[in-house]
Amino acid sequence: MVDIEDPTQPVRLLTPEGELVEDPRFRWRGGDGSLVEMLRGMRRGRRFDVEGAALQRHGELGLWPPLVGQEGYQAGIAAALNPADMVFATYREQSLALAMGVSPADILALWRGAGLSRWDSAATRMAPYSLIIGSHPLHAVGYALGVALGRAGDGPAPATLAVYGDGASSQGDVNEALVFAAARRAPVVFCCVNNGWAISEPVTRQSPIPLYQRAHGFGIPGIRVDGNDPLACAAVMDWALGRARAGSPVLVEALTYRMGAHTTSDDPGRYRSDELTRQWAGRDPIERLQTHLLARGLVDRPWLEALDAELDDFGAEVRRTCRELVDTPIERVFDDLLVEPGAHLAEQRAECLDWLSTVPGSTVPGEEVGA
Amino acid sequence: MVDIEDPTQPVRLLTPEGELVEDPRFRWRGGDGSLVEMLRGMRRGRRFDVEGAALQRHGELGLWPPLVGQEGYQAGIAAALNPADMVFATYREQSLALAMGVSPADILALWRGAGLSRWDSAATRMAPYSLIIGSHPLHAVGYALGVALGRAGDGPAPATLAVYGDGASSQGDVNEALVFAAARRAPVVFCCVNNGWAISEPVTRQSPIPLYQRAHGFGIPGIRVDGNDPLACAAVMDWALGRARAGSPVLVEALTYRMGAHTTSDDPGRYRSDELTRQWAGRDPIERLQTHLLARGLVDRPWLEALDAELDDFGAEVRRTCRELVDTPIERVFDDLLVEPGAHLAEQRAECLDWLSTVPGSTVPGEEVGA
Amino acid sequence: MSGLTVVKALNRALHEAMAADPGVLVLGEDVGVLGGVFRVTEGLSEAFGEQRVIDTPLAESGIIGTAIGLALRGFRPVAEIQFDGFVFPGFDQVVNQLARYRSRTHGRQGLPVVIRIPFGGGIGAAEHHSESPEAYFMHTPGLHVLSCACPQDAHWLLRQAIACPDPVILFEPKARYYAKGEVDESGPDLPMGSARIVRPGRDAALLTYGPMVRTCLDAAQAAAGEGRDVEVVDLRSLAPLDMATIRACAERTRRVIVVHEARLTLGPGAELAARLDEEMWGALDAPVLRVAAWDTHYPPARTERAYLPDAERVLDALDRSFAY
Amino acid sequence: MSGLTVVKALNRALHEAMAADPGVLVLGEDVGVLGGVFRVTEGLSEAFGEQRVIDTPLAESGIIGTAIGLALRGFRPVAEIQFDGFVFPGFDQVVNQLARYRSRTHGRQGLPVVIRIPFGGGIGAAEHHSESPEAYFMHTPGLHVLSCACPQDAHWLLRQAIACPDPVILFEPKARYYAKGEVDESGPDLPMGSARIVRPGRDAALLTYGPMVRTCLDAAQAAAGEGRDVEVVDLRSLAPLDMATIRACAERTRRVIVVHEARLTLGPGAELAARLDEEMWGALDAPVLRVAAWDTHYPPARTERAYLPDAERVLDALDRSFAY
Ligand SMILES: Cc1ncc(C[n+]2csc(CCOP(=O)(O)OP(=O)(O)O)c2C)c(N)n1
Ligand SMILES: Cc1ncc(C[n+]2csc(CCOP(=O)(O)OP(=O)(O)O)c2C)c(N)n1
Ligand SMILES: [Mg+2]
Ligand SMILES: [Mg+2]
Repeated sequence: MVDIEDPTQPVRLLTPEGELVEDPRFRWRGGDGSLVEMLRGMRRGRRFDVEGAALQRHGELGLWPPLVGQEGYQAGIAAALNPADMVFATYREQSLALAMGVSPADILALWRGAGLSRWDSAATRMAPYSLIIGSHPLHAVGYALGVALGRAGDGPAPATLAVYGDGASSQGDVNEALVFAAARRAPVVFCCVNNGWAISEPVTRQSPIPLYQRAHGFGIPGIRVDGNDPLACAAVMDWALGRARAGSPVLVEALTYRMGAHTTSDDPGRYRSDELTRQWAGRDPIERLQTHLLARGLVDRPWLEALDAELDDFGAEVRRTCRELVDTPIERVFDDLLVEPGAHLAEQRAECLDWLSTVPGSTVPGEEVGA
Repeated sequence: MVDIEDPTQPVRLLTPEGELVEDPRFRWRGGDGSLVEMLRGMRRGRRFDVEGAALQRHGELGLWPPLVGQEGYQAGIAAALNPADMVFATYREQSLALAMGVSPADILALWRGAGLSRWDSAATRMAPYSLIIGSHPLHAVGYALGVALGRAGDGPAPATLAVYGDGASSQGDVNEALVFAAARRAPVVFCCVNNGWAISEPVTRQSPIPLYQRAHGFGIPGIRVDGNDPLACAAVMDWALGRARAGSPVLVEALTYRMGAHTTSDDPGRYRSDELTRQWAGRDPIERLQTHLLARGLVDRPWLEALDAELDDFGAEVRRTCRELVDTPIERVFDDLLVEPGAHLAEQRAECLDWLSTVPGSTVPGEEVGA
Repeated sequence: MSGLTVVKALNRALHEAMAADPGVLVLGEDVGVLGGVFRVTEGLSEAFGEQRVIDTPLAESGIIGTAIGLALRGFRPVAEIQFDGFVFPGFDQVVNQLARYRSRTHGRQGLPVVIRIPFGGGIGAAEHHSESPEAYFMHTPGLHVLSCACPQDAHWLLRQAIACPDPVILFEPKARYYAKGEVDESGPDLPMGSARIVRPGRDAALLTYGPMVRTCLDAAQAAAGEGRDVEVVDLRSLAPLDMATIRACAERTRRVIVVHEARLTLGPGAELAARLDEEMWGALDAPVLRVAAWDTHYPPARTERAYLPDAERVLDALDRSFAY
Repeated sequence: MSGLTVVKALNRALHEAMAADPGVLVLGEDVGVLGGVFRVTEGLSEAFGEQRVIDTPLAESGIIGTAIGLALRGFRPVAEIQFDGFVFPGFDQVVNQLARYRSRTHGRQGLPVVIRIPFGGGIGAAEHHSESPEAYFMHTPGLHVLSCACPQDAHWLLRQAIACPDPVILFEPKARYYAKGEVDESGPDLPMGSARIVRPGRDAALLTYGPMVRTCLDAAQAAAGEGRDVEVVDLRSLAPLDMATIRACAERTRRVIVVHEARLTLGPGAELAARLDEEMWGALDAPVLRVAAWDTHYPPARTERAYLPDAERVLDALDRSFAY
């Protein structure tokens, strides 16, 4: 029997050069069509990232967290998910969020400061973002425990996925999530995205050993996958989600690299050499799949040109969407707080609107968005 | 080379029947005299426990956390410590605390509600108790990092020991302590005392796998020792503390059993069978060392009788000490708060004493104790 | 039901709520077979099974964090924090997650989570077991904060809390856990946590909640002997405050004293004093006075009587109020 | 030193303290090579080495918990919490450990730990990056709570905080981080965190701290145009409060308004109102008014101007005060 947790090599099915390789543990079972879909998803994610960064530079967004280089595992996850599966991820899984149907508008609104997590998480299966690093895997475990309790009771039990970073792995909450998942066998997959950095700190500041091994100490299998290989990620995630649906938690460490800055406020030149980044550039997830698909004739130049055109349209749409975003009117901080906020808050709400109406040039309560 | 983390058997050097056994990894290196000292320490600890429980029944203490059955690892730790080592332990390491020179008075005062952690932790090397489960291992790691920074700079670097329970192992803080220790190679030993229970919850509610393995996920060696075997505990602790002094963290799981109630407020009959407790009674740490020492002629009946008499005196002394405890005067809550509490607290202090002076039968500020 | 203790009233409320709605779950440390260290969850595990009465690992952040996840999946979790002081390891999940979820999702996703916290002192307990942390929660938007003082309210408030679509922190007074009283299971037909005039009076009002309701009643009784007719109001809801009842009471009595075991500085009395100072300017005969625990840590148990407000201190405050 | 920003003044204070005492350490996320996300710790790693400027794992409880241990070993750690909202994962270590250690050990063991927290809004940031959590700490005994509003105080208060034998929480106003001013490195010869009359005035007083000092100065200036001479007091210390200065100011001006970005309910203004109501009964011409953030969560950044108190709201409160 093959040891699924063999630490020597991350699972890889597609080399950086775009060649298929065998892995004794995993095989790609999807059809060629889904390979093409993965490429499209990654390209769309990257284009969204390019637009987001540009919008931030032009002052349209307050902040943007680049995802460039991290499209691979996100495409793999998207390919492996069932429609009823539920995902709790981070601010850097924008490509995954798009794939799950979160609208660019809702994501842009968040980074623009025009809203918070406006999207419908029940419909998209993508939970709101928690910017307190490491706090959401516990929600995922609770959700998964709820799934296991089977209250919904319709259809096959969905899996729950918690995606978090290498830095987040140090938080007490993330480790408690592993404790709870292990102790009660929650149908959950932990996906630790090791992109090498938590802002300026290399992953070695968090752990002296590979992070997939963290799971072992909790009695949960852990496995490492090449996070820039969308095929391997899809195959491993497919296995992991299946295992979770059958009632066992599992951890997947996706080994990738944050090619850009932590956010648009960050200057990586202060703390890391370009050398490492250059090395990782040779392992780009999009390049490798594109090369592979071209070599196999599954896509060709005209197809890519059509995709470019499609993405140009998408980019234009993203920019237009951003310009048209309406700020959340201030009264929503009152209206969205509690179903029954009480009289004192009602008075404050009135006072607030009264004040604003007297301040020249103040935010006039805008149109309702997102709810 | 022997695998020091061999999971198949906890390290054991002395069987429950009092016979020495070989362990491929560890040997007992102490002299016969220290064996006798360990027996005395354990007997003293147990006697203290008996007295404490009785004092609680008689209303002299508010609460008492029984340690019976857990004297073994505590004696082993005491035997292995160097004078400059620092210990952060729990409310159930009373036997260890005594061995380190914490006075019975100070421990009794805490459970009586006559004081908090009154003892001099710098002199005894026993940190104050934190009753927030799992919060103190981080202090131990910080202390150890301080040791490593070598500010004291005199003599060989001491080791730091963090003792906590199987229940505590689930707390985020304990896991963060492992993260910090591993990431910065703190000279610290984690000793997880697995006594089978966290109040009513069996250890299986915390973890599906043995707790020494928790360490592995953080890149720290973990090892399991028979916690009721004082020799094995001493040998393993000696190794672990030495390793820590040399700059590497390590975790020791001491497998033992809480023979009594969680505290005197608890009724274990509600949640566990006597059967398991009876099994563990056959593995008593005191019995086995006493049998062994008798067999080898290192102690004899008259010696034991003399010890009984000594312990009777000790018991009488404990009872007397308890009766003579003076409550902490209320003004200490003001005086011990901050070096410079400010005028408002000074006013409250005056108001408080003023109020008390008018209340008939109120606590008259007592005599100063413990500081 | 007649002659139930607060503990039994809470227990009964849980039994009823779990029987009525299969989505109601109980989770916490030792809440299962043991029935909780105070036996509030006694018998639930037998009645509803280990699936719905969950003995969790020892980790408060985990308890609250997974309760959030369970609520997202459609359940109504009732989490127990074993003692007041132990809520702090889970504080981030309360402040940054539980309290924010509805706002963060633009009103889409509320979290019907109840956190039960036995609180307060006077029971001779060890460090961290006698705290009154309610002010930390009152300062946090997005939470309902309740406290019960008698079996009837214990039952009613817990049923209401479980029915509430938003998070509720219920503070249960340990010192009154074994006080007995009647329980009408239908509960009063009032908005959740409306304040209650426990003893009407004309000359001054004591605003209080939880364990200090008893203390204030004792003080009011003693004051009656001195010819002072003192009203006692059990706030029951600390967030939001039932300002209509409080204002009406202040208007009638013109002298207000707030009494609590929470510490003075930024304890609940600070907010009441600030609001009444402003809203009742010129309409009161004395400043709002506060009788509270000192601004220090809780003392060792044998000294707690010198720390906790008692009837004497309340009477003294009444004297001071009448001296204006 | 002339023309330093608040960031540079803090940085300088750290450089000086570390040079003066080898026991002073800095720890936190990204405080090393990066110099902190706000560059407050810039250059320290180069100057004092990685041993004394510690890039910690990403875990706030771990940062504060290990700082406690370092202090027990004789060091004076200065911990950075990257943004206000991130202090809550470490809140238990602050409330239940850091703040209690001296009391728990009967006065034997104080903890000279400084926790620096960039706080407040107005910088267009994402959720959890614009919080004003100071009230939570004011309600916690055993802590000094300070806030600086200008480069001079930033330097002085941080030096004093590091010298203090007890824990200090220093709130640094992000919105004022790049404000420039003179810094006299010897600092005023005053007890730590004495309040400061930033602008004297006779007709009314604005009590404030941190980012709102600037807002209040603007309001006072505007009020001067209307013939009102308004005093502005920077509290600087929130725990303990410098009541002598505050009382004297209230006595002189007879009208007091407290202004802060913390939320209204149980924000610092509640305590000031409650104390002044009692201590100055009959001596004020109007109730103490509060201008604070609403009792809601912080809004999305583009709406923050409608959430944060501004000079208009302060002026409106002045009008209301004068209307009494
Ligand atoms: C509790 C908390 N602490 C600190 C931060 C500031 N912060 C935001 S992202 C980040 C690094 C996260 O690293 P990682 O988990 O590896 O995710 P990545 O950014 O690499 O995707 C930090 C420290 C935060 N948001 N929350
Ligand atoms: C933060 C916190 N949560 C809960 C408790 C209540 N409590 C006290 S001891 C205990 C069980 C501890 O179990 P373990 O760590 O195994 O130690 P043991 O009692 O077995 O020695 C619990 C839940 C506490 N003191 N602190
Ligand atoms: Mg990362
Ligand atoms: Mg245990």
